[in-house]
Amino acid sequence: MQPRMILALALCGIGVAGCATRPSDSEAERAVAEMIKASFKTRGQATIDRLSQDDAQALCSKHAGELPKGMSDGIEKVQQAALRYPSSGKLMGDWRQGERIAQSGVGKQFTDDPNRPAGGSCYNCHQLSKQELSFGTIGPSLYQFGKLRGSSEAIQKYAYGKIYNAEAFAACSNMPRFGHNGVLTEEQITHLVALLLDPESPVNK
Amino acid sequence: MRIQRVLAGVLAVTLPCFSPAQQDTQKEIERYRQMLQESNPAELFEARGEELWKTRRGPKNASLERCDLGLGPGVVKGAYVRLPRHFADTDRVQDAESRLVTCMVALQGFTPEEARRHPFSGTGAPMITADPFSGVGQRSVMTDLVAWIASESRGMTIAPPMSHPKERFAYQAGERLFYYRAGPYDFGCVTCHGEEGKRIRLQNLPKMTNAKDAQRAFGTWPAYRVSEGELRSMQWRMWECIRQMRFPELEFASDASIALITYLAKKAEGGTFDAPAIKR
Amino acid sequence: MADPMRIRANMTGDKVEVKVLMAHEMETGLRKDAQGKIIPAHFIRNVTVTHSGKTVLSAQWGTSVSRNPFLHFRFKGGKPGEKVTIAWLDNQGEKRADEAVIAGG
Amino acid sequence: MDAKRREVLKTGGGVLALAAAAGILKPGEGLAQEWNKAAFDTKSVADTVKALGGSGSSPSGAIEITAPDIAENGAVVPVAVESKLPRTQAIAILIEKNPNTLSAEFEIPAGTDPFVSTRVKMAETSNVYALVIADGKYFHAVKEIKVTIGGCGG
Repeated sequence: MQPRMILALALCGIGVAGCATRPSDSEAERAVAEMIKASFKTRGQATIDRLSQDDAQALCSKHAGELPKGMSDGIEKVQQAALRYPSSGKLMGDWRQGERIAQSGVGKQFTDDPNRPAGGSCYNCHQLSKQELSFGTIGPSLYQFGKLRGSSEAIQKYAYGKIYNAEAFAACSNMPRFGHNGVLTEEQITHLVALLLDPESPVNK
Repeated sequence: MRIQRVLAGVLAVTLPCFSPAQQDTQKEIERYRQMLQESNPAELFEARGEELWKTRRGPKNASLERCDLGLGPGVVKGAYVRLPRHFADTDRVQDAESRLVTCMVALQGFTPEEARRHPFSGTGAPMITADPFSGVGQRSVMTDLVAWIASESRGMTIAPPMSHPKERFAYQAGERLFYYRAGPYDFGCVTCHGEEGKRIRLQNLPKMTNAKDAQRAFGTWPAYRVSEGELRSMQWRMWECIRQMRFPELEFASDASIALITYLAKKAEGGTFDAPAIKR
Repeated sequence: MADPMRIRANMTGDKVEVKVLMAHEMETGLRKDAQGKIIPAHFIRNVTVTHSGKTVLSAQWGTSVSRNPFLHFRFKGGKPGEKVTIAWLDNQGEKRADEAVIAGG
Repeated sequence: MDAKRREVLKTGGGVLALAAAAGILKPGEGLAQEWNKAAFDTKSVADTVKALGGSGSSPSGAIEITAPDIAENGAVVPVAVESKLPRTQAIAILIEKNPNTLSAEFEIPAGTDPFVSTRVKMAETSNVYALVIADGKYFHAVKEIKVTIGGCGG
């Protein structure tokens, strides 16, 4: 049997629709689910229920790297519908605070203080300012993001939405759904929008 | 309509990724890594591990010299690169660490809890502290032993057996875990290890489905991590990645940890083992 | 007791090339443990290397020498088969001395 | 020589190689117990030079620092110093922006190459100074080493 098939089979158990088209191998499926249950334990804020997947996570796991088009449209539609913008209507905060949030990679680990705000881990995956040499490349470079695009309301809305829920724009994106999953607050996201769009931000220098 | 056009524009703009200055950064980091190779404190851990292997310990006052790591009782040379594997006595697929737990219990008379008590030296995770230098010294018998056992496979070819059905199942379960996305960050192993040539900050990420990357990754753990001043094992590497994925804690020597290691070992098959290494 | 050092002493030309690794925490005294308590400073202060009764290198160190310190230097006047002795003393009075035989080039 | 010896004694064992050379201390006799607390407590390059018995130091092209321009981690930064100055007696490594400036001081007797290589901790991007005492005079070379942030959970 192909390993990939077992993988797909094993993934069916977690509330995913559309598994009926594949032959079932409930024994392997149960064994893997059992293995997971026995191998992880709650520690601090990282409780065991974090391993339960929502629909998007389950579909992205099952179809890793080869998500059918119809399915990706479906995920984006559902995630779009879940987008929430600040009730104040204010989308741009303070880029200085945004830079601090972008630099910080803490938050939600069992070693993190749950009472302290999480960071955005932005530099882990993106180039932002020119001064920071230590940046990751999992995501695209965002250097001069605002300089190239301006800071119109539409761009502000796009930037906010993308940080709030990346999967509303790209199903199975590698980027965490920072707002949707409650990692960053509305206000923190507005600071990141400012980091990207404010002409004074180091991103646009 | 307008929004859509703007979005299309946003998505179409691609930026030159690396200016010459950034290529210099990569080159200098590479130079730093090469300078580290001159001397590896992993040796200090290996020396302790070799001593511990021969030391009589536990309620049975016995050494580990009769421990079977898969190639027969007491055979250490080449054992690490043929792990994880199925062991008939436990009817379980085991990696080096979980097998050491078995031997500490069977030969030395420790309880499984005692054998697993200090799996990683230091505190495991980086400490929450105002000081920029992380890691705190607390020795781990397990870590020292694994450092030595791994060093006895240096230069050999990574060749995990895949003939027993339980070995194949461990591989399949490991693959499933590799693609499993969950938690508040939507992360899975594949998030960082699914594409070629990517980095987190300045750290290069191996694409685990790519044989060359997997060989280099599997072949350089355990490693002395200069950022922590500690020797870190493959079990620790799994535990730490899972922590940073914002998952609950992966239990030391658990079946899921061994499944992941089995998956990686198989992906790295044919590569040359060159650990304990030295890394950031 | 402190762990043994790992010493390599090799002839390169007419010089003895010495590379040594010491097992030591080199704790700065600035860090806190998981309970928020300061971890007391613990670091090697003095290193002395001798050959044939003569000091060939002596050093004073602070807390910012890296954990598990590495030291590399060269001296003249040694021959294969002779001994090099390295001794360290830390701020808590712990000490360790090890010797190595000089290997041929 | 006598004036120099007095100065050495006055500064509290900063340049022990001189003291040893002058026959004040025999190798192994008390030498290893000396530790110049005043020098290791200093918080600036100028103060360190003073605590090591100098009134100042001059830049020198005869001192070579071998170290990476960028360190992937500040906990271990390889630094080697080689002096081509005649009668080099001591080499010290100073890190300007560390909580304490002086990292290490090596005393180089005759017959030992004026070269040391070690690994130091750097709290942040900083200038690293190699201070060399040669023929009783103080010289230095400087190199900036950038320390980068790494990993993903911090």
